Amino acid sequence: MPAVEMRDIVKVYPDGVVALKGVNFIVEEGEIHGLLGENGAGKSTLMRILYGEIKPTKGTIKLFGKEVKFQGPWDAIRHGVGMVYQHFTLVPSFTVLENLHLAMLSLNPKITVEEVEKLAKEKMEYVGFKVPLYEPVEELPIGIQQRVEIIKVLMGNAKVLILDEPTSVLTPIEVEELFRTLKGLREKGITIIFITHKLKEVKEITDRVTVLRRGEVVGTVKTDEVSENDLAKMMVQRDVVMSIEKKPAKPGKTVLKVEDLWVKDDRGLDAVKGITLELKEGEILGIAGVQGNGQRELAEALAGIRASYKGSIKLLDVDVTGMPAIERYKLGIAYVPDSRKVGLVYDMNVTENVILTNLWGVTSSKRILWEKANTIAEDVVRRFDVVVSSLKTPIKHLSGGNQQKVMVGREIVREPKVFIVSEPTQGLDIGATEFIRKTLVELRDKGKAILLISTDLDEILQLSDRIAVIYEGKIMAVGKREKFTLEKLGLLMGGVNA
Amino acid sequence: MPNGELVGKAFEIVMSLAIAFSVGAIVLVILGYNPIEVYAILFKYGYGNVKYLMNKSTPLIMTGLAFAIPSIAGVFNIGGESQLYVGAFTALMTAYYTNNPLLALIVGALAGACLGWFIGALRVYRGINEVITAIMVNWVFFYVITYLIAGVFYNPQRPHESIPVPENARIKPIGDLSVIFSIAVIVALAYYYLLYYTDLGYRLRVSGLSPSSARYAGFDPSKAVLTSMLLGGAAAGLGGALLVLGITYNIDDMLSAVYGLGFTGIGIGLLGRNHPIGIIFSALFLSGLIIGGQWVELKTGAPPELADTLMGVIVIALAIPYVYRMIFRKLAEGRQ
Amino acid sequence: IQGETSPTATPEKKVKVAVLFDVGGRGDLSFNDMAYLGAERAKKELGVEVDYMTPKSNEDMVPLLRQLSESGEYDLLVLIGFLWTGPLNEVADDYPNQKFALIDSTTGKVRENEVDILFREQEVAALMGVIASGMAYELGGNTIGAVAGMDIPPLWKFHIGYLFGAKYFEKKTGKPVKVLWQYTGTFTDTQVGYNTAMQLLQQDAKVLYGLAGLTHVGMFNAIIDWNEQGKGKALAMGQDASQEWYAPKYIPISGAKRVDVAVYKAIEMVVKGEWKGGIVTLGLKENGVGYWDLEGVREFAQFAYEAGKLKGMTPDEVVNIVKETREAYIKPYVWDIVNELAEKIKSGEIVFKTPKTHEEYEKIIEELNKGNLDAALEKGSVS
Amino acid sequence: MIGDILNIISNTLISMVPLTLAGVGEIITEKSGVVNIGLEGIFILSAFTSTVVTFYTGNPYLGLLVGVIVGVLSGILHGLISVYLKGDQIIAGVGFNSFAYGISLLALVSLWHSHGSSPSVNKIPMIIVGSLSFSPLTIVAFLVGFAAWWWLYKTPGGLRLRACGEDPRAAEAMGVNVYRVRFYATVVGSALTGLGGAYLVVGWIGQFTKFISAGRGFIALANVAFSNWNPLMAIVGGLLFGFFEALSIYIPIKLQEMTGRVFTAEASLFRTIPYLATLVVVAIIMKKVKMPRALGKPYIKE
Ligand SMILES: Nc1ncnc2c1ncn2[C@@H]1O[C@H](COP(=O)(O)OP(=O)(O)OP(=O)(O)O)[C@@H](O)[C@H]1O
Ligand SMILES: Nc1ncnc2c1ncn2[C@@H]1O[C@H](COP(=O)(O)OP(=O)(O)OP(=O)(O)O)[C@@H](O)[C@H]1O
Ligand SMILES: [Mg+2]
Ligand SMILES: [Mg+2]
Repeated sequence: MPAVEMRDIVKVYPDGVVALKGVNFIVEEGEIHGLLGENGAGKSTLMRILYGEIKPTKGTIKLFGKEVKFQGPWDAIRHGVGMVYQHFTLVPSFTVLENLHLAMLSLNPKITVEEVEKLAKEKMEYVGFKVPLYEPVEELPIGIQQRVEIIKVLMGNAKVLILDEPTSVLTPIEVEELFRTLKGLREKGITIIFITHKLKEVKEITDRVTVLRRGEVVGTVKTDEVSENDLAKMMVQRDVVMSIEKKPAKPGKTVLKVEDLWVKDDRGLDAVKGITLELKEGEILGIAGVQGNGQRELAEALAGIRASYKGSIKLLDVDVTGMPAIERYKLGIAYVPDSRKVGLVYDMNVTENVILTNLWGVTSSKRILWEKANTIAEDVVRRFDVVVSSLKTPIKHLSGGNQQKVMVGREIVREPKVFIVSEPTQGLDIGATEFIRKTLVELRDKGKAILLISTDLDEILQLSDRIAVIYEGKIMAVGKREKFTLEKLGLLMGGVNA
Repeated sequence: MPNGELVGKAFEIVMSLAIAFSVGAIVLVILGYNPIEVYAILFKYGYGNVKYLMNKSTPLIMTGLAFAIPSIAGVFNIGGESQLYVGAFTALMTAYYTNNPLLALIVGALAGACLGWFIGALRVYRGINEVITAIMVNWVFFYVITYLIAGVFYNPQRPHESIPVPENARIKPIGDLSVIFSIAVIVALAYYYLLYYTDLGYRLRVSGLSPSSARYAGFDPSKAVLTSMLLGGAAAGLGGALLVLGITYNIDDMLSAVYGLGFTGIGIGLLGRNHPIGIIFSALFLSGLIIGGQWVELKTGAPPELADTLMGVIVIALAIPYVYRMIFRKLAEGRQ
Repeated sequence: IQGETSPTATPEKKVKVAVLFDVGGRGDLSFNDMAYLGAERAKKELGVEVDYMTPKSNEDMVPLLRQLSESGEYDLLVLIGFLWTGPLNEVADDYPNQKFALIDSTTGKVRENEVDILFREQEVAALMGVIASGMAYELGGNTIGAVAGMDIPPLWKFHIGYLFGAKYFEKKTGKPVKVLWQYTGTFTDTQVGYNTAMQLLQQDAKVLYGLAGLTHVGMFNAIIDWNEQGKGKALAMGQDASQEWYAPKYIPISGAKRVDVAVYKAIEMVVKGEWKGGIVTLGLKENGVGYWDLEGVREFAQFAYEAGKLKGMTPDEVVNIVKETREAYIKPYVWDIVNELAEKIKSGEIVFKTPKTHEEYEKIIEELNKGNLDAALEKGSVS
Repeated sequence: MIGDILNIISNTLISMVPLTLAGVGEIITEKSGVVNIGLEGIFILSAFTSTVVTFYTGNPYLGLLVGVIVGVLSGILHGLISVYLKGDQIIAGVGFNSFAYGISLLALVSLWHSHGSSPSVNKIPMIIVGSLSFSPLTIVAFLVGFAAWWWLYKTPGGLRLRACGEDPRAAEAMGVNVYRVRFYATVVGSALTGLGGAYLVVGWIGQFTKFISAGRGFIALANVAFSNWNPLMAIVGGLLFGFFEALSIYIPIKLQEMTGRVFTAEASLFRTIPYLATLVVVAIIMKKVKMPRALGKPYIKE
């Protein structure tokens, strides 16, 4: 008897978008089942239906042979379905413990904080990582927030566990740990549905895979019986080149010079502690590190969104320390933040989001030239293959990956001289990932300087000409790409000076 | 697509109104009144005297904007009330002492803007929630202006009134055209343009929707708070100025000429969906109801509060466009 | 009773009147409610048709007046309250065929089509001042107070009269009286009236005069609490309508201001074809102001009774209680002073000043406080 | 002098009740993410209905109960509109204020042929300690403030409720029925406001008048912001405003009593004291604002 049996699922969103067109999705008990598909294929939608968050327009769901109709997630949780979202669903201002408590209440309304605390500690022991229980979630790095999510779901004793792109923000070591945990759970008979864009991971961990395409199932296959290339083909119906052709870099003059920079985080603690960096024309400098080691603060200080209290930043021979962000953008800096919540205005439409960081580019004497803005937006949508029905669609109605494309794409089309980009391929499908990476290399070849901040070491190793490793607000090491291996990076990121 | 959207919007509005008036009719029947008679009077008199209607809606358009503009930038301005008071008062003083209506309008708008800015500034620089400030400031100015009119700037001929706007500083209609209404409409259009066609408006909107995105884009959300309160306050202040220069020509010492216009503005702003063009229509709509309500009392003998009740019901029924949209969608689906 | 048989079989069209209230509308226990009473009486006794209207705001007054005048539908427009002064002044000349009656204010202009009816509130307030002073002494104190609404011209006149009355009492009896006059800044906030009264009572005021519409309803309730919580003994006085029935044990007397009579008179002039434009002032002599006698008290208690407001009491019981309290607290010597003063006023021996400006008003109050009673008088002298 | 002080304190304790009850109620509502600016309307409607019931039964406690019930009904209406029908919460509140005023007055007219005030009704006796007097409801207001604080911050139910106001999507994903919680929070908040409205009559004035709430609903709204959404501070807010209001009345009377100087037009200036003082106090004590993040936004799932 299958654990999950979703039949003929159709989903039409209120704005008329048909996200699922009669999907059949069957997961056997005790397997890890991969769910693959391009951005906007309908993966999240399908899982949100299974989790009871939204209702299907048509179709039936059976759980362990019994038909269910969930009234809401609480209903699903009681039936043993747990979910870790692509965008985390934790209450930001609550502490971790409060969040865990909140989640546990839907299972056991009588549970006390002490019990939750005990249980949480047990589970942390069990999965082998720790999260700080007494800090507000919003003050934690995304990677840690994700761990909270996983602990949370595990504490709920879910029989079916859904993970929507869980690895996109984890380091390889963390991913390994996660996989160990998942395998352990499988042993205990827990059924796991795993969404990812990384074929390597699919191969590594799943037993079977279902591939979705434009709201329809392309097929369900045993993982052992297919190669990564087969999967890629099923997804995008063409061959995908997995490695990028990259000519050696021809670095030019220094365009960004950071000296002894000190920056505080939101809590007022030092997050960047005396960083010195140089970035040259025509090179990609990768910054590797575990989330929360000062990358965000560094990037924001460079972009001018966050004040540095010591040190200097020089851009193209101009001292920009203390210069407002918008002035820096005008000088040719561009910045892609690691959070879509920051980079995008969810309630604005595509065009309005595209001009967010390029306002002066579409205004003439304070007037917004909407024609021009639309042209640029169209350009972004076309070049980056954004799946969207109209430029007037609110960005919140786009799938995660398509939002990401808009956020990165709008900066790329500006052809910035200095491009600070954080997690550029977060949540993108392989085709889009490949395209964005290729574009970054092209920019480099045009002589632009790129500062690539990523927790994805493959990405760092694949794209960077030079690499700097950041740990607790300091640069642990910096050097040519060739000097680093995956293992060495992993150690350095953990603070071990090998 | 845009065509369908437009049809949808229009349908939504028509539907909202139809349902609102139906609910109102039910309430009227329950209360023992003949809805057809009441509505006939309401519409005939409420919307029949165009000049009156235009004048009546003039200050309401302005206080509607006073709520809407800050609201778009994420500020809840219930201080339109006092911003209108100071606008009316300072415009009156200016007109009295200079005989210059244009200057009076400017001064009134500036005074309102200053007060709006003050509320915004307390929030930005002192972290004081604008709701407290606005409510407190409303009452403070109510009493201060009461004092100034009753005790200082009263009209010696008619001591319950303030000194009047001099004859040559009054803004009179040109033929059948209400000049003050035209000014209000022009201001609303200007605000519309500002919000949707200029970079300032864009910044305000981004700041209101997502302050962190605004910061990322290099806009200062605090500035948006201040600017929007400045713009909103200016609108309310100008509304007060237009009221005294174009309609009442003085303020009575109980402030009955100005009292309540700011609060009504909140409803107007929201019914107009915080959109300047929408606000023009919602102000006309509500003004008609208010005017007509007075005649319902005269013609049917119903207590004047019947109009308040009816208006309340209609406004509540207009609060739920989502439902009508859903019904519209269901109907559209059904037809397919 | 005489009006029961209205002019029957009159072939000509019924006289039609519109009564336009003040912005606050009915329910003020004061001139709006009194105007309604007068108009309703006219309806019954003179057989006229009356419609009512409450303007929403000051800005509605001019357009409404114009529209009503233009329609020619009404033989008379009765405007209640001083807020109509300016608007009427603005439109009256444009509609010479429309008759207007302005109650409780004047445009200061004599017009063919306009009657302004005013009251000499000082006269009633002076009597109330004497009575309050007398009652305060019966209650073992020498302080009287007033819970007043906003600082507006009609209240200036009450203030002058009340203070005059207290000082007059002082002069006649040699007993000092202290007056605490408090503007609450509102005619509507009942709780402020309650709190204000409590504070005045705490300052030893024994009798409070309510001059603030719904605000002084709160004052009545404070008086009740003050007595019933054993904090002391104190009494209240109402104004305009007879308000004794609210709490007959604690409200022995109310001042009258017969807006109803004024409205009735204006309508009567039209019905009887005796219309004459001009300014009319009603005082004690014309029965336009005064204090409510027991008949009046009974009449209003009857209204309350019919509306179901007099729970467990009959109008007669109300009258009896009021009668008893009056006898207990208003001693004959006080009535003597009241009657003597009333006589002087009625005979025209003394005439009160009506201040034209705020300064003049303050000046009069200042002089009165110094004991200079003549400062309040236009004509005559009491020294 | 000591009598004066006790009198001011009595005034304060009596005036604080509706501000605190409605303030705490609104805090509960807002903590769940719903704004109800119809407090003024609830005040009027519950004040009126409790007057009617108390008048006919003679039992002010029953009047109080009816006030609460009317609060609950108003809350159900507002909850339906703002939670389930995803309406605009502010418009609904503005409309409700107008409706509640109108309907109460219409009923007043048809019941007692009066446009302004009802007859007097029995009141809940005040508690008198020496020359200090306050209402039993004063104690209730304190208790409600404490209880609400304890419930919001120390119980699972409170945790759920706050989650709905902070991040409804996350709350929903963690198994909270956001609609239901918001709905109940609105109902409970309105019920407390209803209690405050009934108090205006059966606990304080003993009579319904046309403008019985006289803007107190808005002051209660300000109290919510003043308290920084903390029920304990809402008690303080109520006391503070009540105190300054009493003081603003006391000062001119006392000055007049001592010096004989009458305040005429300047009386208005004294009336600004409570408002100015509140602002000043807020400016001094204000810390970081802890407004619920999802406040006022309808939660639409898809
Ligand atoms: N709330 C919504 N309203 C309207 N359309 C939506 C909404 N959410 C998603 N969609 C649309 O539904 C389709 C499927 O989206 P979904 O989020 O399920 O994709 P996905 O497979 O998870 O993509 P990704 O890999 O980018 O996360 C997309 O076209 C998207 O634009
Ligand atoms: N966590 C929840 N939040 C909201 N509603 C729920 C929740 N769990 C269940 N429900 C719904 O409420 C109905 C009543 O169940 P129950 O009384 O257990 O609710 P509850 O949420 O546990 O109550 P409480 O909030 O008082 O703890 C259930 O049938 C279910 O549909
Ligand atoms: Mg997705
Ligand atoms: Mg339960």
